[in-house]
Amino acid sequence: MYSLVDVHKRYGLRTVALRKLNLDIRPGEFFVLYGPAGAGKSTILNLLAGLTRPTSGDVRRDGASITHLPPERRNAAMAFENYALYSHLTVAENLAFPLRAAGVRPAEIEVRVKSVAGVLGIPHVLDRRPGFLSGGQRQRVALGRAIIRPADIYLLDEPIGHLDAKLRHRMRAELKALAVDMKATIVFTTTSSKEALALGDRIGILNAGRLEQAGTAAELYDRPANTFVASFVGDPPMSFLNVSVRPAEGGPALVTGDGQSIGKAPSGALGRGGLKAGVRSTALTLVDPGTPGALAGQVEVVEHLGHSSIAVVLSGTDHIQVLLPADARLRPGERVGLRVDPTRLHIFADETALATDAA
Amino acid sequence: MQRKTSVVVEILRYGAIFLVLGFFVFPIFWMVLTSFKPEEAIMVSPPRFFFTPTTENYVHALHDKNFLFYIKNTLIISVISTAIVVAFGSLAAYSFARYNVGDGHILFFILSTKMMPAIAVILPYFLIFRDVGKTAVGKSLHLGLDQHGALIVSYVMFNLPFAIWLLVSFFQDIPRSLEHSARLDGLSRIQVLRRVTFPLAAPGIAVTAVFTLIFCWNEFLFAYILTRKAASTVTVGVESFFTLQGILWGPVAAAATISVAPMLIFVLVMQRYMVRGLTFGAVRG
Amino acid sequence: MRKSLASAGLLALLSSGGAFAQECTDPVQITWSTIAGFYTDAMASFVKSFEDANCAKVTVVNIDNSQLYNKQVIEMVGQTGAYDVVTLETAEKAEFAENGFIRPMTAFFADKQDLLNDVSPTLRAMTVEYKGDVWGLPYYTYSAGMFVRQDLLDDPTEKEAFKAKYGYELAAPTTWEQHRDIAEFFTRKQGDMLKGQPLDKDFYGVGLMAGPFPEIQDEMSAMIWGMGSDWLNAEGKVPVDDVEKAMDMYLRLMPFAPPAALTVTYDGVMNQMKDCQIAMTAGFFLDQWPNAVKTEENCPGATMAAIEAPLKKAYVGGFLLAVSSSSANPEMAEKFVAHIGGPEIQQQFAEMGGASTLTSVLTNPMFATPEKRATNGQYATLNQVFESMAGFSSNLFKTPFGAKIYNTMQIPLQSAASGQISAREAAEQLAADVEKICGGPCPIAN
Amino acid sequence: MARITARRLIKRYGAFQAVHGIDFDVADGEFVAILGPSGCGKSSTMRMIAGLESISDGQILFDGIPVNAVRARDRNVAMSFENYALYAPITVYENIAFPLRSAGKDAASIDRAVRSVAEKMELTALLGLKPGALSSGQAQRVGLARALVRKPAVFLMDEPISHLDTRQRYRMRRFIKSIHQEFGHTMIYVTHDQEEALALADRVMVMSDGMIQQMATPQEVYSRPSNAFVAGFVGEPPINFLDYADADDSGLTIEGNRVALTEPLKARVRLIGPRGLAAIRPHFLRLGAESPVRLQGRGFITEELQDHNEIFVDVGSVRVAIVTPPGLRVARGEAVTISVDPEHLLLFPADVKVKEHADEL
Amino acid sequence: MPTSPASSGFAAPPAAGRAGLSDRWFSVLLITPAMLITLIFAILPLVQALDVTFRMGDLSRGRIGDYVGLENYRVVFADAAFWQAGWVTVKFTVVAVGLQMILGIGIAFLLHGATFAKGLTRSLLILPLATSAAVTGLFWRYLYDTQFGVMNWMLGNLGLPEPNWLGDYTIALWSVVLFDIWQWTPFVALIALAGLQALPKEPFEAAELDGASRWRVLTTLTFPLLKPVLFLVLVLRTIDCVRLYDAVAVLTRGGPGTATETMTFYLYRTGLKLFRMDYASTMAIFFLYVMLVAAVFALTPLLKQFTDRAKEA
Repeated sequence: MYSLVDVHKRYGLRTVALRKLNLDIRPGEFFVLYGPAGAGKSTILNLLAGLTRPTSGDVRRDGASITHLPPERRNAAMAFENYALYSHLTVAENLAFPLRAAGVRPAEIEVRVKSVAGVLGIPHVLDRRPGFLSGGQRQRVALGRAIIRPADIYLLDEPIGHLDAKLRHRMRAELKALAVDMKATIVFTTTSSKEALALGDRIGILNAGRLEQAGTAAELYDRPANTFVASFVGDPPMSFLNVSVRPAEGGPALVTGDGQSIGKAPSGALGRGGLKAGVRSTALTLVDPGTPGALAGQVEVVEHLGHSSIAVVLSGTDHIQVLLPADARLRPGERVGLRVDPTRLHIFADETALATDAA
Repeated sequence: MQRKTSVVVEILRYGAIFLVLGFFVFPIFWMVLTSFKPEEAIMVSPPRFFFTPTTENYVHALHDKNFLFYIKNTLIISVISTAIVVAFGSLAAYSFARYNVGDGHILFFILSTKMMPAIAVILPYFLIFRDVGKTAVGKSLHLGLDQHGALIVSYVMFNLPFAIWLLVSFFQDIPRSLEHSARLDGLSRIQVLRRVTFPLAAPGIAVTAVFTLIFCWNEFLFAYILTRKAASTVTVGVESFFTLQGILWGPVAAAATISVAPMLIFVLVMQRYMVRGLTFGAVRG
Repeated sequence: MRKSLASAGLLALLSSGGAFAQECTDPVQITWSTIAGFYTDAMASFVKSFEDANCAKVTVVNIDNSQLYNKQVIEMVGQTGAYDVVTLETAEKAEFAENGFIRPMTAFFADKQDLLNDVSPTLRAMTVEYKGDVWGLPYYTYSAGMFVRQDLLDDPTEKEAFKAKYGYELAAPTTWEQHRDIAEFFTRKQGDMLKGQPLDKDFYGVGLMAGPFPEIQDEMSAMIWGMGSDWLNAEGKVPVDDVEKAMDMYLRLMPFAPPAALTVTYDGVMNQMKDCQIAMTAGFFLDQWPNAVKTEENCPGATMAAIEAPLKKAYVGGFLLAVSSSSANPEMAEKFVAHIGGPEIQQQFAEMGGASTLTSVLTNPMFATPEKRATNGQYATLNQVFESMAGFSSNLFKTPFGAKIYNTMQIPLQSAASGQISAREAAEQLAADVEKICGGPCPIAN
Repeated sequence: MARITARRLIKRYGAFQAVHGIDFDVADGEFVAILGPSGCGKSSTMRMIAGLESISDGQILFDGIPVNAVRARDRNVAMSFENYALYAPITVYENIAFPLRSAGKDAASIDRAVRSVAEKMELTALLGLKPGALSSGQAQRVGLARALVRKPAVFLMDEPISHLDTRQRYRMRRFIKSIHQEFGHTMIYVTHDQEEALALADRVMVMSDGMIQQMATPQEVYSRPSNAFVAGFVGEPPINFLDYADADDSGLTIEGNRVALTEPLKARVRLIGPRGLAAIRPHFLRLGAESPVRLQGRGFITEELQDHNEIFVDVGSVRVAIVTPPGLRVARGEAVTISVDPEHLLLFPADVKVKEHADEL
Repeated sequence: MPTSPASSGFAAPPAAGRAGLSDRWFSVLLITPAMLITLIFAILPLVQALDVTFRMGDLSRGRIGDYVGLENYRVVFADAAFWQAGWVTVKFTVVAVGLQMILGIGIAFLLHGATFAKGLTRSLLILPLATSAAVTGLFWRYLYDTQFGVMNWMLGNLGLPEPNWLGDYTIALWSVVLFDIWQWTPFVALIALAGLQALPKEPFEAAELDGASRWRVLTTLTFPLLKPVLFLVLVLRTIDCVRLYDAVAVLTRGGPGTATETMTFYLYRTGLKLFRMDYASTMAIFFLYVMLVAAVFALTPLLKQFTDRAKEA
């Protein structure tokens, strides 16, 4: 078990990379760090690897501090986002580097390099130098170099982010299977919601050096702690309606800016204004305009995504994204009605989630 | 970019390049030409372009003046100085580049020694080496006057700032993640330096070596003050061609050609590195 | 020329080296710092014979003439003992003696008066003696006379034209005024006639050493001494008016010298001579004769002559061999001085074309033969110079600041020569500079 | 605004031919996305339209007038670049004002134009900054603002949002779409991301190896791909390819499973021959044997993406992806049957290059 | 089915042990050799030189004498030749560096646009850099010779005036400048060329599409983007020019008169000809002081570049 305890990390005088961060990574789990660029994901990997030290706070392993343990003694393997390939060595030599450093026998090195190259689909480039590889190939070499030796923890910094869609999709599955087989502890960073949800046993959502929420995919998806998490998990992202709580028949109701009611308000929220109601595109159904109980709006943009479409509907002053079947024939400017699944509403005050009765 | 450059512009461009090259190459061409001129074809007006070439100047320089002796000294001193400069400079530059040791202040101090006029310290140097040369350490390291060690130390001192200056940029151009990766693979900092960083910085180190070698090879003042004969270098050796009969232009040209030739060949071989190195990593897109 | 000398050296080496070879397992090491160049190369064989005869090992360090002084001073001040035998210009002797850089050799020469007396007395007074002591032996003299193209002075057409213009006969100049007239007379443009032939390039009346080198003051010494004055008067001050006058005289020559005059020293003037560009020199080092005489090969019809400078005054001096105070082997060094400066070696040296310092050598009839004209043709003139200047001495050689003054003088003089400042300003600046160097009036030894 | 036509357009770099004589038309005000993997010739094509690259052969016409000889600056083309191509030494304000200053507009009208476009692109607060201080999303907006401010006849975009994260991409996509809806520029948008192309464009031009593979509306490209390359490149998750053999009117064999064919597929089989590629979109595959075309396989991995699951099943040597509703899982190595309606089978001639492409990128 | 690559049969990783050398000590260790050399051989002589500035120091009289307070400073500051040498140095530096920058940048642009024989041209341009001023400077003296020099021969053939390059006091300094230009313009040109080639292409394409004039592109893009590298060259060249010695020593020896006597040459003359180490040291210390003050301004931006990059995590 690796832990970051009250870790604060500053670069120079002003740049704060991590703020009082606490995080546990459990043995054998596939932990995904997910957040926008600059959120502090790579800093966490560097701290775990020992490549940088916290400004304050502690890095621990099984309870013992390893803050000052140099990287070469941590038995951590890492794949770097910018590949970090040795341009003066061939692919085979790059892959062999960690094994040579550990003094593995040449015969075994050869076997291992071939095996890893096979898994990653790069056996035909083993003799080339990194300068002659495509971006995708380099990334696979970088990944290969990280997984070629047994390590206590694997730190993978956006290891498949530069692959093309088809390969990324395939590698995602391979990686997951590999992780299951190896029972290895893996920390993986990404900026893609799909990757995070698909891969993570648990996911930590980072924003501006803070851990916004950590939990399983389902926890994050169904019970986002705040609007940041809500908007960041799920593809397409959640839409938000500005709502307030008004008294109505059968209890307080959530009412949008232009007076449309969208459902029951959570208890304890009575009288509060300035709330946000988050709704996923899959929780909305398109109905005829004027259907009672449905939000009225006007289609702004329709995007065709092949199997489905996304329509952006303007209701009052709120933009709402609706996932539609591919054959839905909507045009910009068309008036529509939206029925909201009240059980899948997320209510937030001051950016933080409120417990909803419905949920 | 689509630029329909007219033929006229291209002709003008190459005309200009030709003129530029003429200006920069001609003096060296003239020097080489002079080295093959018989004595009676040198100090004549108007200058002679056509003459029966002779090797007598080379014979004079190499045989009579034993110029190879100076070349040998210069080679020993320059190569060792360069090796030390590159070694010390790389270590220090790496420290500045990666650890920002001294937060710029130590770097400033080292760079500022480049401002020092050599003349100001040449006599103190003379006295230091006179005394050091008498000590046991000085004797074993040949640090005395008219010994190779004294010049080597001086050249190391005077070339370190520039070398560090160059190298810092080179090291900064190497992504940290490469070193990080190697350290995670179990290499210590020193092993990382040896097996990853220095090989990757090879072009930069090569450029630094080229410049240092050129500067050492061409240095005059220290060589002149700190040596007498045994450790004299080519720039001092050329002085033995200034005689009571005047400057022996032909042999001087031959000696100069001989002494410049290794540098020219070296520089031409390294020129691709040099151009890459000359950007100092200071231009960033 | 050079080849013949080299082979002559080789011969000397074989004969003398063979004769004196004896058992010598632990030779005494001495080092001689001297001027780089031709004659020191010729000295190699004499060094060898010395080594064999005395069980010594002599290292010769050749230093460019312009750097010799400071290089030697550094080693003397550092008391490194690196140089056992040093080579000094006339102006430097007083400084080295006064500061204890060199050892007096009075005692050494006590029983070798013959050798001392053989040194031309004029030279001896200026270069060897200081404050009653003997400081070494000169081994080479650069005492000055003048080179002229005798063929031009003798050409009837030119003689006629000259007389028509100046009202007196064209002949070797005996005053600086005449010198100026002749210089003016022979300054011609390309295409003009000289000796009835059209010139294929510009021709100049005189070659001057007005470049950034100390030799400009050697030329001017001839003028200022010719006036009966000196660079320093008895009070140790620069006689500003006299310097101005000499400078003026020099400036009046400048228009008749090639433009290169402002960049050259003696070798440049010799090159001009050999390239058939100039008719004569001003006060000029007679040791350059073997060089000057090559003009006769290069310029059809040319005949060279070495004569005394106008007013029979010109720079006199020689390179003094002296023994460093910090020498570890002073006895061997003294022997070496006596060896190189002695009659045997001087004779051999002269045979190779060196300008010897010994009267016995200079007056040796074997050098007056036509065969020896190319190498020793100036000896007669050199003797005349010594005779004419007998009893002369300059305060410049009697002050311990002589070397520094010598190394500074060129700057105001050359400034004036190049037209940057006037003759008066140059003289005044020189006076100020000298006063600064000496920290007041310069001490003059008697 | 302009209509753009390309006639037998060829681009050569030395001996290498990057674009092989393509023809296309972009209508006035149309939004066309050029989609393809890197090295397919899409950027060369766009740069020839811009005038940044010389045309080796063929013609480009704006409104019917050849522009081959017209300099880039005179084509009234605006472009936004993948790496933004902002002018680093000058402020955001000056960046946006740059084209107007170049055109010699007066200061007052420049100021008006810059402020209005900055307002629209939500850049007003950033006008005083230098490009180095901007985030990637901001920098891209500045690039767009600079292009927009000059009211160009043609608006070109080279991978403008490829460096942004999921949320920002959605936002910028809306932005670009709304710009097009508002101003109606003729827009050409180069991307390797099929989702962007489909979401934004009126028509998508799929390129590969310097040739146009298909140029059609997004729906058309998705549901009726003209060849295996297009089928493989368009769609998320990517389409599944399976080799089939022994095809005749009675059916065909996929990884040992004999499958009966519908009438339209029979026609296709007759055209292609006994061997070929069968392509099935993951969305159409189902776990279980409900549909007529059935395949036997073993589970590999299940990815739970919350709003749906993606299940990978190994069918013979081929790993097949299936999109299922949330909650369905298959264990590793579990034997499963998957099925699909024959109408969702796409048949193509076996095209080896299709697979290679995916590997090399 | 791929098997897990990281399976059995692997050498055990090093056990977690002592913490090892800290970054701080490691970084200090790395600079130690360079620092030792610099401290000993820069500081020691400088301290000696500084000491001499307060003493009477006529070396040819064989001694460094008594302390005289600030007397040497008084003498040096009252010395017209010192200020004259300073003025010559300033003139030389401003003109030489200025022209080298202009010509070098010009040549860089010339070559940048060239498509043919670029490598060869670049190689040839390096030649002057690889030669020493002490040797090639001598040859320039030969080239400059009014009689035997090839320069005036060519000018004469072209019917142009034939200057007395090194003999005319109004020209001599510019002749030295010309030599320095010959030797060092290629340095500027090569760096500027490398800088040009390293510039990103896209902003220039964008400017082309935006219809910017060449001049606007130069002033708003090219030069501002090249500024850091040009500034670096400027600093390097300025340092070298201010310390110019070899070229002067070989070509003119400060002459005619003092027309080309630069600060360092005057230092040389005072220190190694007159052996007034007191005056020479005083001048040198003053010179160094001025240089350091200038360096604070000149080097700070460059250093900031270094340290900023060093701080990037």
